[in-house]
Order: sequence, then structure tokens, then C-alpha cells
Amino acid sequence: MKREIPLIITALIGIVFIIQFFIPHEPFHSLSDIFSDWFSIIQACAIWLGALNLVKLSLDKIGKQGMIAVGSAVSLALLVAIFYAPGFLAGRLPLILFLLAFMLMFAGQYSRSRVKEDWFLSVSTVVSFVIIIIAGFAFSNGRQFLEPGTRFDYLYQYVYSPLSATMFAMLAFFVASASYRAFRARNKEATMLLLAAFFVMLGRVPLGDWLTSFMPEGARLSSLADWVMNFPNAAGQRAIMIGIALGVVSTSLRIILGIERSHLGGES
Amino acid sequence: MNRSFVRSILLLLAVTAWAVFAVAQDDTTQPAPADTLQETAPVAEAPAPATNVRGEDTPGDEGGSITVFWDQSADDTGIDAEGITVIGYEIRRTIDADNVPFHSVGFAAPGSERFEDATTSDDSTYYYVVVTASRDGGRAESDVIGPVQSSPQWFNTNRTNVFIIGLIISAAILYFIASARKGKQLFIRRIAGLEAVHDAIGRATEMGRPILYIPGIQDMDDVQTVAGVTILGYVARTIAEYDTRIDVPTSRSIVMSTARETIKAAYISVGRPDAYSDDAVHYVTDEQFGYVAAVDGIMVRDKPATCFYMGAFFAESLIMAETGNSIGAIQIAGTAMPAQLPFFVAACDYTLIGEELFAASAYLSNEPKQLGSLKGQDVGKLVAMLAILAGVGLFTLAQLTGAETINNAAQWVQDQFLLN
Amino acid sequence: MNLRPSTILVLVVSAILFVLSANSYGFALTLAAFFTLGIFSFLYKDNPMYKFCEAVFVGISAGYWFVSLYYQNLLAKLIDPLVADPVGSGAIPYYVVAILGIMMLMRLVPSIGWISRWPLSVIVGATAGLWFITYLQSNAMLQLQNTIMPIQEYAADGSLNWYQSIGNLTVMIGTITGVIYFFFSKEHKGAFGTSAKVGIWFLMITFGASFGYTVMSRMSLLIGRMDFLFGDWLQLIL
Amino acid sequence: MANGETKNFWVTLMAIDRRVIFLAVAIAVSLPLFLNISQTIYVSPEVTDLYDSLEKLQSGSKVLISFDYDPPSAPELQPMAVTVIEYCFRNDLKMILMGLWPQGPQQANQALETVVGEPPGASFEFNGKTYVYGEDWVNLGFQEGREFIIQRMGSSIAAAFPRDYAGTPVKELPLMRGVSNFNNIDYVFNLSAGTPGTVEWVQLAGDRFHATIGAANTAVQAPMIYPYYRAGQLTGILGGMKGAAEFEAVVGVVGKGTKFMLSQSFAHAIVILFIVVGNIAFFASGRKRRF
Repeated sequence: MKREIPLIITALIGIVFIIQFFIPHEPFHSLSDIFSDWFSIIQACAIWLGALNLVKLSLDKIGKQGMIAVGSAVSLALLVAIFYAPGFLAGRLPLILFLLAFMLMFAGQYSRSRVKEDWFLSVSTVVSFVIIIIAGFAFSNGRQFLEPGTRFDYLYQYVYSPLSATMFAMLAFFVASASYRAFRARNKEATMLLLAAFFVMLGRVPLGDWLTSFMPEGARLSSLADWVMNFPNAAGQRAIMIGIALGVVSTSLRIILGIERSHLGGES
Repeated sequence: MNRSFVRSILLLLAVTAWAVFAVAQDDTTQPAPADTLQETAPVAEAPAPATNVRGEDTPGDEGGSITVFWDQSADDTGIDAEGITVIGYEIRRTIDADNVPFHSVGFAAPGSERFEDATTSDDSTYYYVVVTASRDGGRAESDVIGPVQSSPQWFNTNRTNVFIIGLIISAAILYFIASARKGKQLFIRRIAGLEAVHDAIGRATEMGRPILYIPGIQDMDDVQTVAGVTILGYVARTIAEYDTRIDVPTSRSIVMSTARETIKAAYISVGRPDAYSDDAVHYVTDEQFGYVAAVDGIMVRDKPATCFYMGAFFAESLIMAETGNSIGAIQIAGTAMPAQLPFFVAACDYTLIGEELFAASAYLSNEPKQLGSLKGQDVGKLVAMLAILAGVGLFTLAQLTGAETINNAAQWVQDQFLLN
Repeated sequence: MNLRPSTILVLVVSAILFVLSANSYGFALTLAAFFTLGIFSFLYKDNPMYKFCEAVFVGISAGYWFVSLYYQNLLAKLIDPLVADPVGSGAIPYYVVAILGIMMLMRLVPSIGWISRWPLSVIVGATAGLWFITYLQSNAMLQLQNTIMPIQEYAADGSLNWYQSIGNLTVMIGTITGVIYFFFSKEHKGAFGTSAKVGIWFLMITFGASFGYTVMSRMSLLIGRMDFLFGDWLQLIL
Repeated sequence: MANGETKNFWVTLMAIDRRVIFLAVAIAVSLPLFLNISQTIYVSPEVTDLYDSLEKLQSGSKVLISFDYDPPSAPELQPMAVTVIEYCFRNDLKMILMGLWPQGPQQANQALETVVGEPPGASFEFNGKTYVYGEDWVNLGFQEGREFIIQRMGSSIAAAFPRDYAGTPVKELPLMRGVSNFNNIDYVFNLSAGTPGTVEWVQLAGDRFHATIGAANTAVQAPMIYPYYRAGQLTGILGGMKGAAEFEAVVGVVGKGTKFMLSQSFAHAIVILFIVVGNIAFFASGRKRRF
């Protein structure tokens, strides 16, 4: 049960997707359509699982004090919710059920407080999670939750966007410090890497053309950078692509035939 | 009944509740405006009609599609041409040429000579007419053709080459796996950087500091994670002998359980099951940057002597490698993500590039299935190299000599990799 | 952290409720700027403000996915069809996948977590089946087909196009030597070893080009943030 | 002694606090935002090719624009999105917007807002013409399922996206009535920051369902995408902010891409400077490779 059925499912679905490519006739076409929809839905559940796992993990860290904190935060949010939407209680019974369930979970955790450190951060994580969920489910016009002006969109634009964009932007600083400390012409290979990087970096900004403006049109840095991108880079990428493609083909084959089972959790 | 079970049930309850809630909200549906299909009266001089119109079932499909072919109108000579300018072809069809009026099923750009009508039903027959339209509003109808009927096929012959190449590669892989399983020794070349793995573990032991192992941030369905976990097995066997501490933070819960089982197996294989503890592997979070922040924290606090990065990485590669660099750890990386390789190559002491990661995992694990696949892949690469050499050589020769037969041979080689 | 839990609680809750209630544009920008600066503060050193922003980020992004997926995916693709036709034979696949989805969530319960292998194997099997074909055709076959071409290329007037011809030669040599580098059945010795060496040079140039592009990308992101801080928020840039 | 001192200088330079580097980067990037120096932008062939392929579309053609990115990549991709939307309005092309990343549809709305100057709503005036949601453009929203969504769209777009982002059934949108799958889409424009993205669009929509595809990529992704362009699987590539600036130049709008290029120049210059100084210090200090 624990191993055989998953192996059969994997093989069956994998084979349908391969056959469907060669045999256009029914039932393979409809089957692959159904499985595509399944994939989409199960993948969504897997992401839900990730989110719930995060909450669970944070709850483990929160401990006694944190439980009170989060519990009260949620209740407070609920109170404000009722205050903001007088018809809230009548129309949004399911959400309240969810919140009650949530609070019961806290109560469950309350009795087994363990790790105390970082509880403040865990509280912040859980509270943020709950806030955006409440905003999305109760205050953003249901299915129109993405329309500009909803609470959900507000949180997206002014909390989620700056946070995620800044997280990524930090990489600019790390790139600079890494180029200073790590990018050394230690040997022939590293030197070639540096030279290629050098030309591409200069060639992709107007500065490069400005520096080589004395050269004829086709020999400026931007043309050189284009040439590097289109020929040597394309060749190297192709070698990598072909290698990886063969790797993917062989792994897929092994997975479908049940030779590779590591995704089921180890060997044996 | 344990508490977590109750918790999950409550969560599910909540989920169901939402479902009901959101469905209960009614949707506002808009009335659909009527289909507008304008008929342009021919006011200007009509262009020459399309000729030699043919229609046939689109081959190699699941049915429901007819392809219409024609020869271009004599006036279709480019958009800037003198005289009448053809702006396109309108394809019109009906189910009964005599009694039911034709209606438009689509347009084709000037210069085109085929149109695929993918809105047919396999149960009825159709008649088609191709209307050439000029810029001034002139229209000319071709002869009516039909009846044509669409039907599904049992094999897409356009894809025979993909089928054969796929079959050859699969057969090679399976053959080598089978022969490796029979105990045949398969040669794999030495991979620079693998010796360093051993030295790096030794260094950590000498310094009495832990080893940090990151198996990438993707789930177990990614090939690279599989390779990363396999290499972890080898590393774990060595540290079990040396009694060095290892720390494996993971960003996926399934990777966590797989890694635990792998390390446990390694400790058992060197006869020290008692020394194994689940604490070596722990789940952090699925969130990319949350995970990196946690790993950075571990690095700064525990100061591992050696860091391994083996698996699929994204933007976090640089943050990790840069932090590892700043604490002076020996770093060995392996990934097949082309965008992240430069950072590993520059910031780590050794890097397994692309497929080397898979080869290293085969080499170290010595598993027949991995060694055999690698051999099978090499067959694929050999075919690729020979095809390039033969094709390019023949094409170049054909151009130099102008010989038609050589050119045809080169074309044949190239066509084997064509997609339809 | 010396603050009392209750103090922090009040702060956090009021701040977030404020977010929910306030819709004023200026306040919103300041809020966004607060989170931007909070993250950047890490560059100086690790600090509580950064940790707070980080924790909020983790929670918000998990919640964001949670809500989006519910409306756009689970509701539209699973619940709607089931509500529309709960008893017809067309509903069977939806019931099956509903069960599979619940099985996935069962991983939250360690004792019966193994059941999640069923839906997982749907994911793994579908990916394996689709990738087998797509990688074979798009990454291997089509790339080969396009490497196979005459080396010399002529311009319209019949003269040799050096730029393109040298490029074609480079692509051919680079692809073949690169593939040789990834060939594992033969020791890198002699002519084969030399080819592999040339292959690694091509790979290094490729990585260099990637690096150059990555720098460009990362810097763009920073420019975007700076533009936000100085332009949108402080209104210093006209 | 003198020798020892020089060595010390280089060693100190090598061990410089990285916060100094951070500060230098921050200044190099921010300062040009306040300057107004015009730079000539050279348009590379891959951008010209993409523009030419768009020019071939007749008015009324249906363009599918997939927003496969999130706010972190917006500085690079948002200017391209804005330009392509403006291009479609100018040339009377119908737009079908969607996202394989959850944040995509919202980025699409923001781009529309930038072009129109106000939240687009159900209809709006632009250049003296009225555009109506559902007839001139639709936003299909986001679907989870990575490349399987594209695969599904190959047989039925309405099955892959049962409802648009506002919950209206897709079948009720006039624009979508004649659109069953990629056969009815004249052009696919993909804005991509990773996976799923251009690779998946090429592999499935392009190679399997024969859609014409143009790609806009972050600079990180672009080098991986070039082989597809070389092989003719893509009509063209816009790579990173430079690509955005070039695209703005050929289409003839002045947007953020062009504006940010000066900062980009400065930023590249300072990174190159760091590499050069770092290497000089490395060799001058006589440090050996550390293993």
C-alpha cells in the first residue's frame, strides 16, 4: 500500500503523457487533460501544505506567552472585523468557523509550550499570515479580491511587494561585494569567466559604446557583447542544455518505470 | 488521537467551510452581446482569386480539425506592391454548399497558403471557400471545395523521429542499467573536485567543527535534489566513520524525511546506528528567503568548517556562497542551474558543473541504476556529436562543391531532429 | 528583546489593523518604505527590525499564496464544477482529485503522512511524462537541428559574411567540445582531453556572460527600490 | 620595510569592511537618478526582430500576454509590460492577459494603469478611443499548474482558465468567444522571471502547439534563452533593463527602462571597478589560492 500504489500511479500517469504526444486518438487526449487539471489542483494543495506547515512550525516555537499573544491578536482582529462589517456575522459564518478552529489550535498548543526563543518572530509570522487571510477572504469582495482597491490588493502593493522586491534588491549589494572578494583571476578558467563578464557588462550599457566610440560601428563593445551572447554563449548553453536534457530524459524514464524511487522517501 | 490530528481535522473543517462560503456568493453574469459579423460589399476592383484550393483532414491530430490549402492570388505580391494589394485571405465554410450560407472561420495573412480550421466536428462534412481580400475592399471567391471530413488518427506520423530517437536513448539507458545490475563494471572518468570532498570532511574533523550540507531548495521531484541527496549519502558514510557533526537544513518536508533515511542508512552501513540522530536534518521553511536567512544564521553561529551545496539553487546561491566565504569555510558546490553556476564557480573552492553533479552522484553511490543511466546518456551525447559533425561537414562540403546529393544527405541528417 | 509580550502584541496588532483600515495613499507609501528600509537595515548588521520584516514577509507570502490559490484554483477548478454538476459522471475525476488533495494535506499529521505519497506520485508521474518529451524535443533535438548548418554564410552580394561564418564555426566547436566535457565514459586524455579543455573554456565564457547579465539584473532591482524611495516616497526625483 | 608596508596596504584593502562596498553601490545607483544625462541606446538585433514580428500583426489580432513574474523582478519587466501594452493599444491589437505566477495578473493591472493613467475599470478612454473590458482586453488571472496550464491551453483555454481574475466565466467574455486554443492566438508575448516562464512557453506553446512567441526576460534568465532565439523558437528577446530601454526606443516611448539606464551604467562601472581593484589587491598582496 505504502509503496506499490504510488509506483503504479506514477507509471500510469507518466505513460499517458508520453503516449498522448504520439497517439492523438482518444482516450489519451482526454486523460492527459484530466491529469493536467489534477496536477494543477494537487499542486495548489501542496502549496497550501507548505503554508500550513509554516504555521504549524511557528506555533511550535511560540510557546505559552506567544499563544496568548496570537490568540488575542486573532480575537481582536475578529472583533474589528465585526466592527467594520456589521453584516459580517450573518454572511461569513464559515470564516468564523475557521477562526474558531484556529483558536482551538492555539489552545492545543498552549498546553505544550516548548521552545521559547524567537517567539516574537513566530508571532509576527503567524499574525501576518492570519491578517492577509482575513483580508483576502472577508474584506476583498470574494472573487474580485484582486481588483485594485481591495484590502488584499492593498496588502499586496504596500507590504508584500516592497518586502519581496527589497529582499531581491539586496542581492545587488552581495553581487558587488562578491565581485570584490571572490572574483579573482585565480587560473585560466577563472580568467576567461572574468573577461567574458567584463565585456558583457560593459557592452550591455551605453557606457561601453561611449568608451569605444572611436571604433567603427560594428566593432564597438555592444556588438562584441552581442557576438559573445549569440555565439560562444549559445554554444556553451547548448552543451549544457543537451546534457541536462539527456539527464532529464533518463531520470524521467527511471521514475516512470519505477527504477528510481527516491521521491517516495529513501530506498528499501 | 493525537493533537496534531485533531488540529488537521479542524483545518480541513475550516477549508470546507470556505468552500461553501465562497460558492454561496453569487456571481454577476453579464448578458452576452450578439455576434457581429460584418459583410463587406465588394466596391472596389476584385483581386485575382486563390486557386487550386484543397481541403483535407489535418494529419496526426485528435480530430476536429481540417487544413485548407490554396495557391496564392496572383495579386498577392507583397504589401507595398503596385496596383491591387492583397491584405489577406478569409476562410469560409458551410455544412451544405447549396442550402446553408457560408460563414467565416478565420483569416490568413497575405503570402500564406494554408489554414487550419480547428473547430470542425468529426461527425459532419464541410465545404470551404477561400476569399481573397484587397486593401480597397475588393473580394474574390475561389471555387468551392468539399465535402471534407475530419477524423482522429492513431499515430502522429510527424513525430516518428521523436519516437525513434526517444526509443534509442531509452533502450541504451535500460540496456546499461541491466548490464550494471548483472555486475558488469562500467567505467566513469575521474571527476575533479570529488577528491576534495574527502579532504574537506577531514578538515572539519581536524578543526572539530561541523559540516553544513544544503541539498538545494527544490523538492524530491527535481533530478538535482535526487543527486544532492545521493551525494549526501556518501558524505554521511564518511562522517559516520570520522565522527564529525553534520547539519542539513532543508526547505521541503519530503526532502527532510528522505535525507533522514539516507543518513540513517549510512550510519547503519558503517556499523554505528547508535551514533545517528534525527536532529542532523531539520525542516526550515518552504519560503526561499526565509530559508536563506535561517541558513545564514546557522553559518554565522556555528561556523562550519565545510559547506556543501548540492542540488537546485536560485538567487540564494550567491547569498550562501558569499556568507560561507566570509566565515572562511571550504565550499564545494554542484548544480545544474546555469544562472547560478558563475557564482559557485567564482566563490567556491570546487564546483560540479551541470551534468557533473549527476555523474558525481553515480560515481559516489556506485548504484547500477545511476551508472547505467549515465552510460546511456553518453550514448545520446555520442549520437549528438556525430550528428553535428556529419551534418555540418556535409553541408559545408555541399556548399563548397555545389553537389546536390551531398546537400540532400546533410538535409536528411538535419531533418531527423526536426519537430512538427 | 526586552519588551514585554503584551506591549509588542498591542504594537503589532494596532499596526496591522491600521494597515487594514487605512487606505490613505501617503500612509501606504510610508508603510512600504518602512518595510524597504527594514530589510535594507540588514546590510549594516543583523537587527530586530530586519528580523521582524523577515518574519512578516514569510507570513504574508504564505498567506498570499493561500488566498490566491483558493479563489483562482481550488474554487474555480474544483469546487465550481462540483457544485454545478455534483452527480454526473463528469464529476468523478473531480471527486478523485479532491480526495488526492486532502491526502496531500494529511502530511500535516505525521502518523498518516505516508498517504501523501499518492498525490505526490501524480505530480511526479505527470512531470516525468511531460518532461521526457519536452526536454527531448526542445532542449536536445531542436538544439541539434540548429547546430547542423553550413559553416560559411554568404552575404547578398555573394561575398563571405565573416561575422556570421566565424560565429557558426564557434557554435559548432563550442557545442561539440562542451558535450565532450560532459562525456563521462572516457578519461580526458590526449586529443579527447584537449577537446574537453576547450569545452570548459566555452563553459567559462558562458558563465561569464551569465554573470554579466546577472549583475545587470540585480542592479536593476536595486535601481527599482531606490527609485521608489527617492521618487515615489520622498518625491525628490521629478 | 617599504615592501612590507605596501603589502600591508593591499592586505588591508582586501579585508575592507563590506559595508564600505555596500555604501559605494548605493551611491552609484542612487546618484544618477537625480542626473539628467542622455545616452544613445543601441538597439540589438534580437529586439529589432521581436519588434518586426509584432509589426506583422494586423489590427484586431489577438495577443496573449503572460505575466510570469512578481514584484521583485518588476523593475526589469514592468517597463517592457507597459511598452507592449501601449503598443497593442496603438495598433489596435486585442490583449489577453494572464499569469503563471500568482502575482502576474496584478502586475498586469498595474501596467494597464500606468498606460491609461488611472485604474482601467470596465472601460476607459485612451487616445480618443473607448476600450471595453471583455472586448478589447481581458485578464484571465492566475492558475497554478506550471507548464501543465500551457499544455491544457493547447486543447482549451477556457478549461485552463474557467474564470477571469474577477470571477466572470471566461466563456461569457466576447473576446474569448472565438478563442478555443493557441490556433486562435496570433502572438504570445511572455514576460518571464524564471520557472515557469519562457522555457515552458517555448517547449509547449511554441514547439508543440506552434504558437509564435516573443520573450521578455530578466537579465538573469536571458543567457539561457538565447539558444532558443538562435534556433528560431522565439521571434526575439528583450533582456533585462537594457532590453526594456531598447524596446522603448524602437516602439518610441520614453519609459522607466530608458530612465534607469544611466544608473545601470554607473552600477556596472562600479562592479567592474571592484573586480579590477580586487584582482590588483589579490595579486599585489601575493596571496596564494586557499585550499
